[in-house]
Amino acid sequence: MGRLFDFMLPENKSPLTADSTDGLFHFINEVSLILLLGITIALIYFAIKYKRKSEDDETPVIYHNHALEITWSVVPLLICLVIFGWGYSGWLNLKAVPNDAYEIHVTGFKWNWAVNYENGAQTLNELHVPKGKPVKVVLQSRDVLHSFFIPDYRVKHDVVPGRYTYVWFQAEETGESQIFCTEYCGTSHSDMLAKVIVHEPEEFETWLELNGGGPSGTPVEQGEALVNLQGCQTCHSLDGSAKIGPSFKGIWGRSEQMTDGSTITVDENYIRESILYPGEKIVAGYQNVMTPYEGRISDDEITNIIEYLKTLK
Amino acid sequence: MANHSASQPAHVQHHFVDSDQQFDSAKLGMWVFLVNEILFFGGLFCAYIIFRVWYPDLFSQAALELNKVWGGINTIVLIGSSLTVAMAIRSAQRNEIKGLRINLMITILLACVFLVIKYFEYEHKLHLGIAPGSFWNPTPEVLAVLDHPKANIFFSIYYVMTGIHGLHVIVGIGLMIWLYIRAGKGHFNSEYYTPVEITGLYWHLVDLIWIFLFPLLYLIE
Amino acid sequence: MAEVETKKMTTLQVQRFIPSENPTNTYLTDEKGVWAWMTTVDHKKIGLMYLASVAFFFALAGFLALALRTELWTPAKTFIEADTYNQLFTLHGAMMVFFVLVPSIPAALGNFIMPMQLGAKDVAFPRLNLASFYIYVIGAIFTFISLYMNGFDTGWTFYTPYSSDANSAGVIWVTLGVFILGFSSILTGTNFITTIHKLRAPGITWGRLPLNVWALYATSIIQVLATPVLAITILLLSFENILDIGIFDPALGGDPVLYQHFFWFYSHPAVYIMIVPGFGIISEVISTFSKKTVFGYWAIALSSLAIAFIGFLVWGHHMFTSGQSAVATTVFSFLTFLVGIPTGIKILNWVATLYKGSIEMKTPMIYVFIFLFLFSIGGFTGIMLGALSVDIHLHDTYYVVAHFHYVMMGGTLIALLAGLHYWWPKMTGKMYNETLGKISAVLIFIGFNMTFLPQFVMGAQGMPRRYYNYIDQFQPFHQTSTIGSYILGVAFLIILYYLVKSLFGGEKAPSNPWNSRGLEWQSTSPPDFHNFDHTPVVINHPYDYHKPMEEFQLGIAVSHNGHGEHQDEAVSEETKKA
Amino acid sequence: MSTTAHKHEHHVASAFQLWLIGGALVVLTILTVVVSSLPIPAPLDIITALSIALVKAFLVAAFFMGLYWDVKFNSMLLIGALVFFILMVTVTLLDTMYRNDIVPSF
Repeated sequence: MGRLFDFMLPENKSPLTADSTDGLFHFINEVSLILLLGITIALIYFAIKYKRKSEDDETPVIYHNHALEITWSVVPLLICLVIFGWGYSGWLNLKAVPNDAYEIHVTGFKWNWAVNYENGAQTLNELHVPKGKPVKVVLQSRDVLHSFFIPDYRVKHDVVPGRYTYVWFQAEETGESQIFCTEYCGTSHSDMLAKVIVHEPEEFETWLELNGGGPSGTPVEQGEALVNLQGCQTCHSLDGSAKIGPSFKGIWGRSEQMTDGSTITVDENYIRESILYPGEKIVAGYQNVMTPYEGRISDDEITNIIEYLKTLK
Repeated sequence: MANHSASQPAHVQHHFVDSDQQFDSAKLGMWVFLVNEILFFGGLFCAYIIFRVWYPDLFSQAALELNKVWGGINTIVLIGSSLTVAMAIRSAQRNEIKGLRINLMITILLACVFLVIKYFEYEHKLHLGIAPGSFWNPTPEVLAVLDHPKANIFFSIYYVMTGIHGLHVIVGIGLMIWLYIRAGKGHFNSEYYTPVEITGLYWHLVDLIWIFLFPLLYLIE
Repeated sequence: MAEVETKKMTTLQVQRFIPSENPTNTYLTDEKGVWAWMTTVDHKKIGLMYLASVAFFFALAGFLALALRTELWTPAKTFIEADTYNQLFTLHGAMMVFFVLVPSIPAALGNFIMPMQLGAKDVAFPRLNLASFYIYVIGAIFTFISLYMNGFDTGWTFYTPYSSDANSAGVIWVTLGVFILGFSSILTGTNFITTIHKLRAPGITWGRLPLNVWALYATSIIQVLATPVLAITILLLSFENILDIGIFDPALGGDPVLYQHFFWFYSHPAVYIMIVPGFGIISEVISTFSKKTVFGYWAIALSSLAIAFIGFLVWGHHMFTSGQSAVATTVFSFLTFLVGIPTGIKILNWVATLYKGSIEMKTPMIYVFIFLFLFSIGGFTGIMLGALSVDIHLHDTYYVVAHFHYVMMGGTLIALLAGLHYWWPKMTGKMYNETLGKISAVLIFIGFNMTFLPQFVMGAQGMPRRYYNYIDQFQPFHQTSTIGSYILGVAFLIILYYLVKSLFGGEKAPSNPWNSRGLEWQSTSPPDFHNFDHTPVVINHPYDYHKPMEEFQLGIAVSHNGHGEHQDEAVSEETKKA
Repeated sequence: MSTTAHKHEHHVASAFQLWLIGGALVVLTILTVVVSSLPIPAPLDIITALSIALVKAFLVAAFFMGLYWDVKFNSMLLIGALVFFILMVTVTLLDTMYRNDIVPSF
């Protein structure tokens, strides 16, 4: 359309959710610009025109002017009411999910987004969606507040532990869009990024088929897939460098100094305990920040992870 | 330079015109402070109301754990202390310093009685494992009556509300002792008893808060 | 000093008092030595002690801001770690809000000027005033202890459950610090309300109250009503940390959104605690330097109260994306627009005041112009953020960061600078370098816009706030912003330089350098220990620039303790004379 | 308002009056405990308990705290505080009462 403030907004990739927002954004900006120019011009004009000539300048006594005052109270009020109504209707639209929306679950946790699809497919930090179809993203959090934000679609919602929240959108072109976490959640808040990947509908179906049904392969492969899905590398590096937590490289059989002074050799039971109840034993030099996995992971999955960790020499 | 006029009594500070202005200012200031106190407790009452609206069953069940007889006795103790404070102010106004001191002493004693009863209530509950938040670890007998997933939250609210109220009682006792000592030194008379008056206001507010805490926590079942 | 005989009178006779241009006995010479300053109950000295503390914390938090901006020069790590960055922005926010903005105008300038504008000798409770200063200091000490205890990285909002999680010794200390600090604010508010009610000089009716006093009155009301809720919220948060009471922690059955309600019930009105006193300063300065009656006295006075009241009912606009109910969201959005109206009215009234004035562009007036421009932008972008659908997109992005900097820095701090330059001669008895004053004002204007205008754009583009790393496309905006912040830093250093220099070698200030009609200017510069050596009597409106100066230099000689009893007679008699 | 024209006498409450108020408060306390044991249906029991508490609060504020004889502004402060408290509660309730959490469908 080419409006004055187009440069401020990212590309609109979900017109059904973004159009109303964009229209209002432009409207407020344009009205504000006119008013701001008016005020600024008046200020500068008065400053020049009524510059002090001498210390004895006489100034008129103007206490008020009802017509003027009523005008500048009522007109902004009316503009504000228009803005309120416009914003309200756009917001209702953001809340009203179309009935045929395709549902995807997203779980935020420090500092990743885990995505679950209806057929059991799972991804980490990648939200695959079909083009031209409304998508409802159901949000939940495993630890603290996060906020799920896709600028290209103008949607955002806080992700609240202990509750479900949602956003919806309908992407109209294939490609990628950025997902941000916008509620401060700790050390790597700014790395809690993800991508929406929009596929052609048929392509999406194929993708879903390929990834459905959970992980397969050898225990090591399954363990690796699980470590990737859970975003363990966000805090535990695979190359030996220290991040938020100790590195996985060479972890098996390693002797670790604990914060309470004791020394522990990493074995099956220590790994199991550290996954289920990470606060129990903390390696010296690190903080207790990991979310407990108790109730979120099965014994078989832990076994697979242990097998995988053994391979990280 | 402004100078003190000899006609003003010693207790009038230099920036006031006269005793009346000083008294009115002190009283107004105290009332403004009480507005603070009301909104301070208001936050707690707000939390109470919200959780109550969410979990009405919880509140009626949990109230059974609170002993309304002891709560009622404590209410009467506190009302009695409010009465003696009012009497203390009256004594000061009538220049009866002895009466002032006696009434203050009774107030202090009643406030102590309140705290002792409160202590035994807490003691009893903690013994049963009725503790706030994550310390919630009730005995089976308690669980038989009160089996609600949010019971710990009710007792968090209970302990915080009564605890902060208790803290106000302790502060009040301190103030009363201070007044008692000053009265003994002959600082107060019918012309000047501002500290007695405004401490009285504070004490009545502590009473007022309890007047609402008692039915809300103990009686609604 | 004026030579006056003290008489015993039943009806008061009013005399003219012309302040001495060479006062020998001022509040600065009255008590000397560090101990005398530390134990003083003089509202002027306490005001200056607040001013020094506020300046200290502003320098500290401003320095942190520069560190943050430097870190953001590159998308990844520039020179500090993520955890450090998170602690620094938290500290920057917490210090600027709790240690700078909240006490800046009321406790520093307000303490100094307000009793003088009322013709009072002091605030109603001088010892309480000193106590609130020390409570402020103790709160600050707690915050520094918290830094020693591993610090805190929760953001200044302390949102649960992040803030109530493990390893939070620093959070406990800082929340207790904020809790203590709250009492300083509460006591100042209590003191001011009582002072304004009870200590007005004869003739100062509510209709003749200077607009600065009206603004401080509205501010004090907000302080008294809102701060206790912050106190209880932050206390509950401390309990949450120490005792795990779980009211706000979903893991224990509580509700994190409830914390946000409690927090913003204070913290939104707190925005008005910060900005409304700034409005007062703008009204004073604009009428003095345009030598003209303020347009719409009552509109400005009452809109402060209206803002104070409606400001209590809009806190939920910080929570549009938090998961609060649709009903609440709708109501909050609607009320948010209502609070915009009185604010807009104020701006237009100030602009109208300039019309046909006699405008002198001295440094304070330049700051007023800067204020009007920047605060307007802050206001318009506030409307943008109040609009529901747009806020969903902009919430928690740099757009919000830019918005509140335009309001808090472009509004409150610029107003503070206007007031500081305006009253500097009165407070210190010295004139600052006008040229340097103008240069730094222009530098601030340039630096400020350069810092924060790009943030509007990148915020709308999607850049979230509180980000240590960012995606590459935002780098040009961040770099422009960083350069702007350096310009701001330089400008503040210049201000510091010439203000300090004026203390030691500055030209001596006349008692009323701006020819203001304000009561505070009818004293010597710097003022007497008791502000006036007489009891001022007021028969005119504080902005009656069409009346001769003689009518503003009236007073009665000291009778009993300073104030006349029969204000009505005094006024009517003088009116007859005039 | 800034200064009072006459030196006014502070009100001195009569001892009888104070005892009467104290007695009434004790009676109301006993009453509210007794009433709470009666089988009154759900909303009514809260209303009764709170009404009694309000009457007690009124007695304390008006007579013990002397608002009945005091300048009206002090009463205004008390009422103002309550108004803001009620606003705080009702507006917060607008959120907490009308949240409806969606339930995931798979």
